[in-house]
Order: sequence, then structure tokens, then C-alpha cells
Amino acid sequence: MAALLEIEKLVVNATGGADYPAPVIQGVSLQLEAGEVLALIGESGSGKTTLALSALGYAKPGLEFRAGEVRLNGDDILAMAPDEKRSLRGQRVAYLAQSAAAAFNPALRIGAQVTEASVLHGQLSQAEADRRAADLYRALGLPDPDHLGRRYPHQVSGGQLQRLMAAMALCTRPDLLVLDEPTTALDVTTQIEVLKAFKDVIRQEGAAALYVTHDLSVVAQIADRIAVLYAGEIKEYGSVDEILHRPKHRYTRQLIDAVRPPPDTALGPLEAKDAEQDVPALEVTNLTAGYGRKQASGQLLKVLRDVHIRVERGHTLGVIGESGCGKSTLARVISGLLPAMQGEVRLKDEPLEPSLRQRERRQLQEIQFVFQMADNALNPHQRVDQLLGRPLEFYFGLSGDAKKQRIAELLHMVELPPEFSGRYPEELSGGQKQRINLARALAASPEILLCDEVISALDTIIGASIIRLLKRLRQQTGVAFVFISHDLSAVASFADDIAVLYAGQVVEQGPARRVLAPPYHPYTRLLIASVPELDSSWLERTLALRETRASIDQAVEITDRGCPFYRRCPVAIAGTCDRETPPSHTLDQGYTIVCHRSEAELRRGSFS
Amino acid sequence: MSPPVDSPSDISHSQDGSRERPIRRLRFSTAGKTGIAVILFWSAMVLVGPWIAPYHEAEFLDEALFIVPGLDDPYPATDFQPPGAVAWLGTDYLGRDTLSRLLYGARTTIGISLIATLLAYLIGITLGIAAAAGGRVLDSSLSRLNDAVLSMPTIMLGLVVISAYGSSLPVLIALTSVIYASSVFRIARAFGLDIMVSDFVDAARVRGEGLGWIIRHEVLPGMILPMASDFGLRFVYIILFLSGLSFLGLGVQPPQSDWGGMVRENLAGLPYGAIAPLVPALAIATLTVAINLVVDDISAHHGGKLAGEII
Amino acid sequence: MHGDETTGKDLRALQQKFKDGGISRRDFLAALGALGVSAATAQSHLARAAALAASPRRGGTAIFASNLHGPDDQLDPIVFTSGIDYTRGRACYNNLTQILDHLTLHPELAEEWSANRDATEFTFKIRKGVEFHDGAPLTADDVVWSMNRHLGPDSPSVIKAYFASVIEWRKLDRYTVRARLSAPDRDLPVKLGEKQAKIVKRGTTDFRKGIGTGPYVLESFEPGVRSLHRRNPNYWREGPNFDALVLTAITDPTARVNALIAGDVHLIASVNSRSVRLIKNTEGVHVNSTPSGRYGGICCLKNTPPGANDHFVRGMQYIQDRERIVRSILKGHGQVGNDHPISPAYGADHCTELPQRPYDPDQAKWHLQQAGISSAELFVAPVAAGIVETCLLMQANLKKIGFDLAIRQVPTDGYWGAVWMKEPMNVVSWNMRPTANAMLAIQFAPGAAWNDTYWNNPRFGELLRMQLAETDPARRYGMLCEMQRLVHEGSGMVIPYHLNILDGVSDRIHGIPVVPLGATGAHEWVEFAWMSE
Amino acid sequence: MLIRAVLHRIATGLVTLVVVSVLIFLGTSVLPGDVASIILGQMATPESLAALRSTLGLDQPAYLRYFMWLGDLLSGDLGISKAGSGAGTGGTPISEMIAPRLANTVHLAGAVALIAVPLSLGLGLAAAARAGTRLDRSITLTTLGLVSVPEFLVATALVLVVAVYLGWLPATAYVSGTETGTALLKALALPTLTLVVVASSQIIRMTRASVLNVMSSPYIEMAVLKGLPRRRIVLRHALPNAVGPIVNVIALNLAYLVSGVVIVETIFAYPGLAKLMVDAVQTRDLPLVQACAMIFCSAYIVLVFIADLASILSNPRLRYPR
Repeated sequence: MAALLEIEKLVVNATGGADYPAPVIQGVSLQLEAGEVLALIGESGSGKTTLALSALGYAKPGLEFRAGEVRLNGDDILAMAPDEKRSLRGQRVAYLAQSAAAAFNPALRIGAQVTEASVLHGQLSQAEADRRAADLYRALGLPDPDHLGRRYPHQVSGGQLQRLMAAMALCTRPDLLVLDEPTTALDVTTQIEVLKAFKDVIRQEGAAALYVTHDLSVVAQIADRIAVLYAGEIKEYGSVDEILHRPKHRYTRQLIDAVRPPPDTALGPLEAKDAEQDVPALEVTNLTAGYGRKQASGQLLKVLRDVHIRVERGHTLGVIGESGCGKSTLARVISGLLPAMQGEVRLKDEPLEPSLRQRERRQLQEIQFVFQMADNALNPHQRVDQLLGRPLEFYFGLSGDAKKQRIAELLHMVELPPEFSGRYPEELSGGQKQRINLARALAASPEILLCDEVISALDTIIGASIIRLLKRLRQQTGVAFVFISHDLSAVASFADDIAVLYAGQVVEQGPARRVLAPPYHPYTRLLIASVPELDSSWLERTLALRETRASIDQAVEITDRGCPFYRRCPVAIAGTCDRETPPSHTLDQGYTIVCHRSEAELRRGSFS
Repeated sequence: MSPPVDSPSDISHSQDGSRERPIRRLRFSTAGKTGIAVILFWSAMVLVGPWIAPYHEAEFLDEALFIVPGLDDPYPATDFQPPGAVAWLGTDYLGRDTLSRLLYGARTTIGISLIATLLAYLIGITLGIAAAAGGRVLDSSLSRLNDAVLSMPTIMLGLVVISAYGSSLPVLIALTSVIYASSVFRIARAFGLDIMVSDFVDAARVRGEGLGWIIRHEVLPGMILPMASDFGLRFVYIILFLSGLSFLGLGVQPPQSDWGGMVRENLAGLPYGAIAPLVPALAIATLTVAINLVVDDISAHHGGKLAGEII
Repeated sequence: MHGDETTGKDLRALQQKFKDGGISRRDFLAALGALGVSAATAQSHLARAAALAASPRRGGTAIFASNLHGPDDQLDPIVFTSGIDYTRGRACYNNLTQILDHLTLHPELAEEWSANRDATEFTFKIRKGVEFHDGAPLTADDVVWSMNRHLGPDSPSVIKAYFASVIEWRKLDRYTVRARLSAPDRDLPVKLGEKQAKIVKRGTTDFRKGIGTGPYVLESFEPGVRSLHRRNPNYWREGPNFDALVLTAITDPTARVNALIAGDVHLIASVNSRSVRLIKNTEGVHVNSTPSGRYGGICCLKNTPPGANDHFVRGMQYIQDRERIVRSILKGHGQVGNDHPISPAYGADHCTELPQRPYDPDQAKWHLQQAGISSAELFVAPVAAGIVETCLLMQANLKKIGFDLAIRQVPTDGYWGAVWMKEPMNVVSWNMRPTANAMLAIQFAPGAAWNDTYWNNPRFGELLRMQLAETDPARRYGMLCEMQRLVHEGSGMVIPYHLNILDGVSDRIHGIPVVPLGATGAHEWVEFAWMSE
Repeated sequence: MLIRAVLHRIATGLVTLVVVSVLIFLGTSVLPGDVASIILGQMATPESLAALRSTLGLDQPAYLRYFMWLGDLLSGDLGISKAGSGAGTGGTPISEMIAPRLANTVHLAGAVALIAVPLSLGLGLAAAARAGTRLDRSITLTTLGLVSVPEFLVATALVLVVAVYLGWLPATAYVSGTETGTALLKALALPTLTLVVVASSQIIRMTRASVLNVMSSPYIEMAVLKGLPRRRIVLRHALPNAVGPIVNVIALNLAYLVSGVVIVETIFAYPGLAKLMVDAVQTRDLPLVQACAMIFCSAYIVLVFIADLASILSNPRLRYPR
């Protein structure tokens, strides 16, 4: 039988021609059989989204189809009249956008948006469509399927929205699904369930799918075949197995190398130093911080509660936790952007004023903050040399050639050619921006770098290269890091010590190899279990684990009584965990777990 | 972009920015280009108008000029004459040369509006940023005061002020700039608040920069361009506001000519099909449309946000 | 307006005949119609002819649009200052005496009057059986109360200067009143015909009801919007002709004309001379252009430079291109002025011997050089038709002879308080007064409140007093003539032109008297005009 | 959350009103001359002025009069205008003077809004939906052109054609004040038409701009990829998210229709509130000026408040907090 989707010698150009050095898609051909899942993998800018969208006969504004054919069940989509295209879209081919939060219309009820297409294309009556939607909600494991539709997008969680979008796409029973990085924006723990849901639904609906992503380990779970896209061309094309285990093309190998091995007891941290016993570079003691006015205790929202952390000179403390656990707040408190309510921050044993206004310039210079989003952290109206030059003037009064030279050094440190000093941020790629962002912090030759999610916005390969860079910098400069991330494997591959943060509290803390080995705090275990592996069977395996099943997509809630993890904890002791604040077991020097369970119980490993 | 080859250097490079980012540079549509042409034309007139004008703006053309050889009328009418060899664009209600008044008027009209607009921006942006960066008390007090000014009908404000201080160029400029500063303020403040919470401002603050430096180097540069889209529209509103004042006899004072005033003073010619009132109206229209065509291009370049439309 | 030079003489002759009772009012009108005095245009000529042919028809609602109104619209006669006030006053009230066609004096509420020999005591017989709108009978008490409101230092009356010499008004009996004067004033009866000298009900405090003895009863009055008036059923004399009046104003000159043409209104005041052609060329409407004494002028204060310098004033007078002003600014609807206020419209009182001052740039240049002044500042407000344009022309012409005149235009509101009589050079407009003496006295009497050029000439003051006491017409005329010459040669006034009164009238309106004292027959149309089918 | 937002808006509105009243007081107190000098005008003499002033009670200090006025205002009394009373003791309650004018203004503004708002929304949406096409370009250019023509030119031209030459409609509105029914409609037609032209172009531009703004957001792309027809995308998906700025500009235009239409009222001799204020300023009838100004400012504040309310209500985040 003929393939469901055939793309032949497709060429896509930018309308503004001259702006782009090359076509976005240059003569790509591929085929997709009914019911199979094809993963398009590649870094940002590789044209994978553009290629996927061609299956809907759609080119983003600024792009246009130049040559080639896209056939769905034999009929050429690109040649279609507008009306034909319209009846094709949403009906025979459905699209799942990268960010459901953005793709759902904030002004309309969810149900209306999910059923809209099928009703408009005259497939179903509104009533039927609603029933179909409810079924899909159920299939996707969404709570309260019968009333979910009446809610507005902002009223459900990110993970749920992502699945709701799947429902929206599937409602019309399309032959082909186009999924554009549907899990990238999610926390690891959430990602599993969403992946699972997609996988199951795609199977039972028997739809074919184009799955666009940059994350091989995700692909491994869901795809039948993989097309590796680079610079608008397909570099390699084959079954998951071939690609993962017998990669031919260099770029594919790069991708595979970039996938950080899952942390487990086998792999300790890379350079584990023993904590020297002199004064730590940074110490935070029983810190409590939050937003809202202090006096009005009612409105007061505590984001961090009674946090102790310690960063040795030249060491790296990894702070890990899901979004909303307060890790960014921690960085802001340390930097002084957000004055703490209680507790103190000590820099090399000298107490710092809570607010940066009262801190001395020297203290400010020794703690540097590297912000999560380089795009927002770099003023688009300043050239690189201005961005890097300012701290040099500001802290060291450098100017003229001395400054130029130092800037050149800094660029070299972050592996960028000196001519970049003349560029504006918008002329740089994401990775390059992040490097400039780092270089600016380094310009202050600080004692401590606060890195807040510095790689989470980047593609795997680029992320990996940044990590490599950080490691090198740590050796060269002996600077200490507070490395904040939601990506356990990233932390594991870089940190000497790890603090696991949940709902504003440190639940486990200690040297990386101890934290990443039993005994685990139940939450740490959940995190570890959730990190996808380059193995197609991983998803099923990990979902079999009790703790992951137990804690399916529960919203993180901040409680004052008992253990914050209680509602998600598979080993929670009713009557205790929900009432009393859990004790902190100090297992040995600098290694603590905060849990009601005894060390022995915890050590007994997987509770399954 | 060449497909990657096996060389470590290429690897490290290909990792970031493997594809050159297109540099977004401001492009003008044909409409935009026409707009620019027209604007340039009028700016030229502002500079040289009075020198190339055939007569002085205040000069009453001599009746002798209009004597028709055939008829023996020693004193022919000079007002509302149709275009001809003597006056290319005809004459106005007092028998003055419309073309000359148009050329002189370009200077007055565009001059006042430009200065007033610039002032409005100076005031509006300064206060707007002060409100955005200066803390809750300053912000709310400035905002309330601004709302109060905004809530007053502009023409009435003009009426009162001019009745009090008379109508002179300085008064007109001060008046208009204050009135329009209030709407600039709103937008400036909004932009300011936006930028003040951005990461790069935080970055500057953790570095220990003072508020002044932050405003000068981090906040201002980000506001100027998007607010430029606004500029054109305000400029036009000011021209129209001035013409409205002239209608009430409060605008630019004779014999100086401003386009709005010219339309007004020659309205009586409309029934006689005189073009005297239409020529300046046309001039205003061309300028307005031109400016807005350019503005549309600029704001399209800035994600199509026409902040300026919110008056 | 060719032939206006003759008008003066003919007028005097006719007036004489009329006073002697030689001809009836109607014949008089007819004669005037023939003279074409008021008939500035063919239409109005025909209109008048028609008016005279047909006899007045009763009925219809006349809608009149004046040029100015506002919240300060008044129904208190002693502070009347605008055309709309005058018109309403004419509808609501009566005077003791009435000035009609070509400044002829007629009895109104006073049946007759007599003066003692030296004209220091006047006795008026009040008409009997006259009722106020509220039914109260008119008696001497009302007259005395009304007239006394003009007396005394704290009277806000705008014409109190007229009655400066009046010591008191006294009631002799129910229908007789007497005025005692401190100085002779033969013009007193004429002055009593002025728009502000209305007879109101004794003890009135709230004038907004407009209770008077007038031809129309006030029905509603919204200041700045309009007033409605119904015919007074028991008016004391025949007429009025309209069932009702709507009195309003349309401030925008163009809009006013459009309203007339579109038929929204039947009469409009102060037509812009530039719109006359339009009205002429339109069916069903016409313009009445009536020569008057109203003028716009430029005051050079004599008590301060530059006006203190006679050469300077003379220069300003010679630079006036009077012919052209009348031709192209007034479009012919005015007369050349001769730097004194007494225009030919004053008829017998206009001094015909005085040579006309020409437009002479060289003379002007010479005088200004003599004065040694090369620049000045002139404050201008649109207080009279054509005044701003005149100043602009003057400025342009001065520029040609190397004199730099700066023009500061200021709004009309507040002008009289802040600029007029204060700034060294400013513009002014004066309405026509019922007698030349009244006009000259009000503006030029030494130390007079409104001597707006601060010109002080003892001889002039002397003449004013003598002329009021003089009985012999020839000698009175001689004195008037000398006074006009003194102003023409000595004062700081530049009077380039006198305005015609320009009324826009629907062809359905007939019988508007010709009274140059104000718009639409000095508002006398209210009682005498009528509307055809 | 919703309630708090609304209450906050109301509070700021009230504060603004107070500021306004002070500004008005300061503004009016700088005006040279007073009602007496205006009444007597050229014929004023020091004595007569003094006399009239005392009868009009103008001889108290300004600030005293202001606080008296404010007091009255709070007790709902707009004060007395000396209109028409001359040297008499009477006066017109300002409320009486304003009531009919206000009614007229509201009629006119209402008529204009009734036509202009739907019209401009329609055209604006059409332009946005077909952005870049000939339709869009012609709409944009026309509105631009109209924006740039002085109001009084539009008005005069209309009068000349429709009233003077064609004689279809009266040139002035409301002269006799006795019009009713069709006559009334005819009288209102021209001023309404003029203002529709003036007001529409701005609303059209704003509608187009803000809808286009939304059109670039991901959920619109999503809607496109769901194969929805353009009409539905614009009306159902884009419009609800563009309500804010649109209602805002509508509110501003309505405010303008209430307070800014001096020129039109003058040209059509339409006895509206704006002209009343101009006259009041020119005759220094301060209580009247202040009353009008307060009405205008409150109108503006209320309208803007309503606009805010509308945009709050159009935003589910505020209507249904999580």
C-alpha cells in the first residue's frame, strides 16, 4: 500500500530570501506509513518544525514552499485550494504545539476549543463532540473528565494542558498527528505521564504521527523510526534501534553522546573532591523567604522555609527540584535581589546584608548571578563589548585597551571568537547568548557563580557543551558554583554536592554520590526514576515502579504542617507525615535526609 | 550553511549558532518609501520655503496684477482668485498668495508641532520613567495627576490657558506639549514598568548599579524605538489640535500662516469653489498619511504594536 | 454704494419735511425707497417695493439669528450690550421715545414732551391705558423708577454717560414725569430712544421674565440658546405682525449664512461682506446693506508714546489704503472713513466740508521719519468687521515703507477690560449713536470715561456743551463740523472706514425700517416687519 | 480578585476627580476679568463695574468661592449662574442651564456612537482579517486621510453639499427648538454624520491594530492549523483577546463626543454642553465653567472606568481565578 504521507524533494525558503543564507528545508524526502510514529530530531533551527508543518500544507509567516510535493494518501497538499487545505487541517492532519499554554486561547473554554474542529468540519454534533472529548480526557488520564471542558486554560496545570491539546488534536480522529516538542516544556516527573498518555492514545487511535523533538531519550520511548535533521537536510533515517545503537552519521553520534547517562550509584559525580574543612565560600543558615508584605502575615507566601546550604570553595552545589519548588528564589535571596525574612547568608564567613542595597561593592562582585534566560538577561540594545565591558569598568575601573584585552580573554574563556564583541544579542544563537551571559558574570572574577537553569532552555547538544564549559571554568578559575536545575542528570554530571528542594524545603542534601545512591528520600527516588533513558522499554519499566505511579501529576502544594511531599509520597505514614514536621536524619558528615521513615526503611531501596 | 564535517573546531562551532541568525534590519515598503519621500519634501520646504516663496506670507497682492486686458476694471477683485500666472495656487480671502503662505506655513506648522511633540516626549518619558522607577507613592501621585490632565477636554484646556496667557508661539508650544505629554506618560510608564522587572535590569542591580545608571543604560534605550511609532501620530494630532484652536481664533496669530489656520480663514471661499481652503487641508493630509505610512512600517518592525493609537 | 455722498443732503431735506408733517411716514419711506438709500441691492430694492405695495400681513413665526450670544445674555435693559439683547429688549419693552427711519424721532410711551427754554427741564406725558404683560398699568412711577436706574455713581447702566447731566426724574402726576438737568441737553429726548433706555416695571428685581409693555410676551428664555416670544394680544398700538418670534444666534458667520440660505432662519445679523455675493446669487434671500456710523478704528493713546507724537498718528492715518479696504475687505459694503466718527449716515450732522484724507505712503513715511519711530506694537481683537484684515493690510503697507508693525492678536473676551484704553496701540469699534453730539461726547469729551485715546482738547469740550444748548440748526451744524475737524486733525484715532449694516433677509420678510443705529433696522423689524406667504 | 480590581479602579477614579476639581479651580482662577467686566464689556467704568460686582456677589475672595462651590457640589447643587439676570438679583440655577444642553449632547453622542461603533468595528475587523490585501490598504489609507482632515472642513463641506446646494437637510440643528420626530432626525443628521466620520477612523485603526496584534499569537496559528475559516478565527479567537484596547479607544472617543465637539456644535449652532462651556469661559461665568468641566472630567473618568471594567470582564483569568 502507498505510504500515508509522502514528502518529496521539499524545498522551503524564506520569503525575504536574502535574509537567510540557505533554504530552511533543502530537498527533503521521507515517507510515513499509516499507524507508525516517525521522530524528526534535530537542534533548533534545523528546520524540523518547518518540515513537520508542511504535512499540514502550512508554512510559518516569512517562509514559503519553493519546490517538491507533500502527499497525504496520494493527494498533493501543497497544490490544494485554501478550502481543501482547511478541511484537511484539524480533520485529517492534527497539530500539537510545543507550548499548550500558548496554544490554548485564554479567552475560550477548553471544551469549546477541543471540540471546535470536529464540529466545524461537520464530523460530529456538539453533543457527540463533547462526549468524544470526555472519552479522550479519560483515556489521557485527566481528572474529572465530564466537567473539565467547562474550565478555562489558566485553570488547569501545564501537564494537563499538554494532554488536553492531545485531546484537541485527536478529537477529529485524524490520520496523522504532528507533535512539536510536546513534552520539552515539562518537568521530568510530569513528562513521563504525558509521554505515556500520548503513546497509549496514539496506539489505540491507530493514528500515524510525526514527532518533532531534540531529545533522543524521549524519542526512544515513543517513535518507531527516526529521521535526523540537520541544517534543513535529513542526515540519517532509520528504525529507532539502528539510530540508537548503530548511528552512522557524526551528528547523530553527537546527539547520542549529548544524552547524559542517567545518574545511579554506578556513576558518581565526575570530580568528587572531599570537602576541605576551612570556611565555606557560601553558607546559608535557616533561611526563610517569600513574597508579599511582611507585616500582613495573611498574604505572606513563604517560598523557602528554613533552608540550610553550604558551598565549599571551588565546589559546586547542585540544587534540584521541580518548577515552583523555590530554587530560583534561593538564588535571588543569596544575590540579595529578594531580601530574606529570616536567616542569614554568609560569604566566606562574613554575614551579608539581606538587601543588595546595603551590601558592599566587593561583596556584590564576589557573588555573580547567571540568569536562566539569556534572551532576557542580555539587554538587546547593548553590544557584547558593552555587556562585558561594564562590569570591568564598574568593579575594576578598566578602560581602553586593558578593557578590550580583558573582553577578548573573556570571549576566549567562553570559546567565542573575539569579533563577537561587536555583535548585538539578537545576532547570536541561544547557546552563544548563554556563553556571553556567563562571560559577563566571569568578568567580575567572582568567588561564587549562581547559575539558575542555565541550560534548561537549550538543546541537548548545546546544553552539554555549556556543561563542559562550566567544568573547564571551574578548573581554570576555582570559582564555586550554585548550579540550579530541574534536570537531575545535568546536576549529577556537574555537582559535587546536591541539595534536593521540594516545596521550599531541602529534603535531602549531601555529596552527590551519596545523594544519588540509596538510601533515597522518596522524592529523590521519584526524580531519579523519571529521568528518561535511551532505551525504548524505559517508559514501561519506570511506570511499573510504585512511586512513580503513586505520584502521578500531583500539584506541588506548600503546607505548614507535616511533610510537604505527603500527598505524593508512596510510603507516607498517614497520621504522621501529614501532621508532624519530618525529622532530619544526619547519615554522616554533611549528608542528611528529612523524612519520617527510618534510614533502614529508606535504604531498603525501591519500595516495589 | 555547509553540512557538518568531522573536525572538533567545527563541532564546537556547530553546536551554537550553526546557522547564522538573520539580522532584523528595518525595511520600508513602497508605501513607507513614498511616505519618507513626502516627509523629506516637506522638511525641505521647512528649510527653504520662505526663500523660494514668490511673495511674503503677509503681502496683499497688488490689484494691478489681476487687471484683465479686455475689461476696463481698474480695481479687479484679488481675493479667492483661481490659480494663474500671478498666483500659482490662487489667492486667499485677503488676496494673498496661497502658495507663499503654504510655504511659510510649513515652517510654522511643522516647526511648532515638531518642537511641541519633542517636548511632550521629553516631559512624558521623564515623568513616565520616574513613575515606573520611583516607587509606589510617586507613581500613584503622578498617575492621578496625569489622569486628571487627560480627563480634561484638550480644546477646553487650550481655551482656558490661552484666554489667560494670550496666544503666542511659546504659549501654544507649552500648552500642546503638556497636553500631549500626558498621553506619552501613560505609554512611557507602561514600557518602563515592563523593563524595570526584566532580567537584565536585575542583572544590573545585582551588579550594584545605581538607579540613574540603570535608567540611562538599561531602560531608556529599550523605550525609544517602540515609542517612536507613537511619535508620528502625536505629531499629527498636534497639527490638528492647533487647527482646532485656530477655529476658535486661538491658534497661530496672523499674519503668520499655519495650515490649520489657513483652512479656517478661507472657509468662506468654499461656496465659491475657491481652492484656498483645500490646498492647506491637502498639505496636512499628505503629511499625515506620509508620517503614518512610515510609522506603520516602523511599528510593524516592532511586532506591530501601535501603542500610539491609545491616546 | 455710489451716490452716498448725496444721501446726506437728501436725508436732511426729507427729515425737515417729515418734521414739518409735510409727508406721511409711509410716503417718507416710499421716497427713501426711491432714493435707494437702504436698497443696497436689487433684491432688497424689490423687497422694499413689495413691502410698500402690499399691506402688512399678520401671522407667521419669524426666526432671527444674531451673531453673538452666551450665558451673559441679558433681559435687564440697562446692561444690554449685544444685538441679541437689543432685539429681545425691543420685543419685551418700549422706550419713551422712538428713533425710526433715518434717525427721525417719534413718540412711543411718551405721547408728547416739552422742554424749558434753556433745555434744562423736560416734561413727558406718559401714554394712558398701556399695560405691562402681567396686566399691571403703566404709570409715571414705572418711568421714574426705570430712568433713575441710569443715575448715580453706583449705577451699572452702560449709557449713564448720556444722562450725566440729569439730576433727577420726578413724578408730577400719575401720567407726567419731569427730568431736571444740571446742564442744557437738547438731545435728551433722542437719547431716551436708545436701546438701553427701556421702561420696565417699577421694583423689578428678576428681569428674566422680561415683563414690559412691548409688542411680544416672553414665553421662554434660555441664555445662550434662544428665546421664544408670542404676540402681545393687548399691545397698545396696531401691530405687531408676527404670531411669534424665535430669537437666537449662530456664532459662526459661515454657518449663519448657510442657515439663512437653507431656510432655517428668516433674518440674520452681521453678514460677512464676503458672503454677500453668495446670498445675492441665491433665490429667496437677499442682503440689506445699510450705511451706518458704526466703525472699526485704531486707537493711538495720546498720553504715551508712540501715540503722543502727532507725526506718528498722522503717519498711521496716511498709511490707511481706505479705498482698498472698502473695496476688497468690505467688498464695497462700507464708506471710507476720515479719522472722525461722524459718517454720512449721521445725515445732517455729517460735516461735508472736511477734506478726505488720502492713502499716501510717502506722506506716511515722511511723518514717521519726523516722529523718528520705526516700529510699534498693535493689539488686535476681532471687535469689528474687517478690523483685523485692515490691520494686516496696514502692516503689509508699513512694511513697504520700512516700518515694522508687530500685531498681537488677543481674544475678544476680556479685551475691553485688559487691552482697550490700556495698551498704547489697540483697536476699537464704536456703534452709531443717535446724535453726532452723543457720539463725539462719549468718545472724545475731555476726561470722559471712554475717551479711549486720552485726547484732551478744552475747546472741543466747550463746543460739546455749547452745541447741546444751541437752538439754531445752522450754528449747531457749524459747531459739529468744527468738532469733527478737531478730531480729524488732533485726536489719536485712526478711522479708516465706516461699516454698512449687513442683514441677510428672506424674501418673505418685508417692511424692515431703515435705522442705521443697529442690525435689522435697529431691531425695529420686531414690531414693523411682516411675513408674506 | 475581580472585586478588588474593580474597587481599586473606583477609588483611583474618585481621587482623580478631586485632583481635577482642584486643577479646575486653579485653571479658572487665572482667567483675567470676571463676569461683570464681560457683561458691561466696552461700556464698563470702574464705578459701574464695582456696582455690578457687588450685586453679583463677586467681591468675595476666590478660594472662598471655590470651597463654597465644592461644598454645594458635594450636596448636589451646581450653584447659580448670573445668566440673564443682568443687574437684577435673580440668577439661573446652573443645573437648569445644563440639563437641556446635557440632553442635547447625549442625544448627539448617542446617535454618533450608535452608527460609528458598529461601523468601525466592522471595517476594522474586515481590514484585520484581510490584512495586506487591497481592501485593507484602502480602508487604512481612507481612515488615515480622514483622520488628517480638520473637523470643521468636513462639517462645512457637508453643509455646503447636503444643505445649501441639495437642500436635503437643514444647515443648522435645532434652531427653533421645537423640532420633533423626523424634523429632529433631519436636524441631527449632519452633525451626526460629521462626527461619525471623525470618530470612526480612530476606532477602525485601533480595532485593526489590536486584532492584528493578537493574530500573531500561537493560539491563532493553532486555530489556523485546526482548519477554522477566517471569519471564525478573527471573530471568535482574535477579537475576545483584543477587547481591551478597542473598548478603551471607544471610551476615549465617546468622551470626546461629550466634551470635545465644540467645533461641530458651533458650525451647526447645536446647543450642546461643549459650546456652553466655551461661552461660559468667554463670559467668565466661573460657576458654570466649573460645573461643565466637572461634568466633562467625570464623563471621561466614568467612560474609561467602564472600558476597564469591560476589559477586566473579557479576561477569564480575572473572572475565574484558579
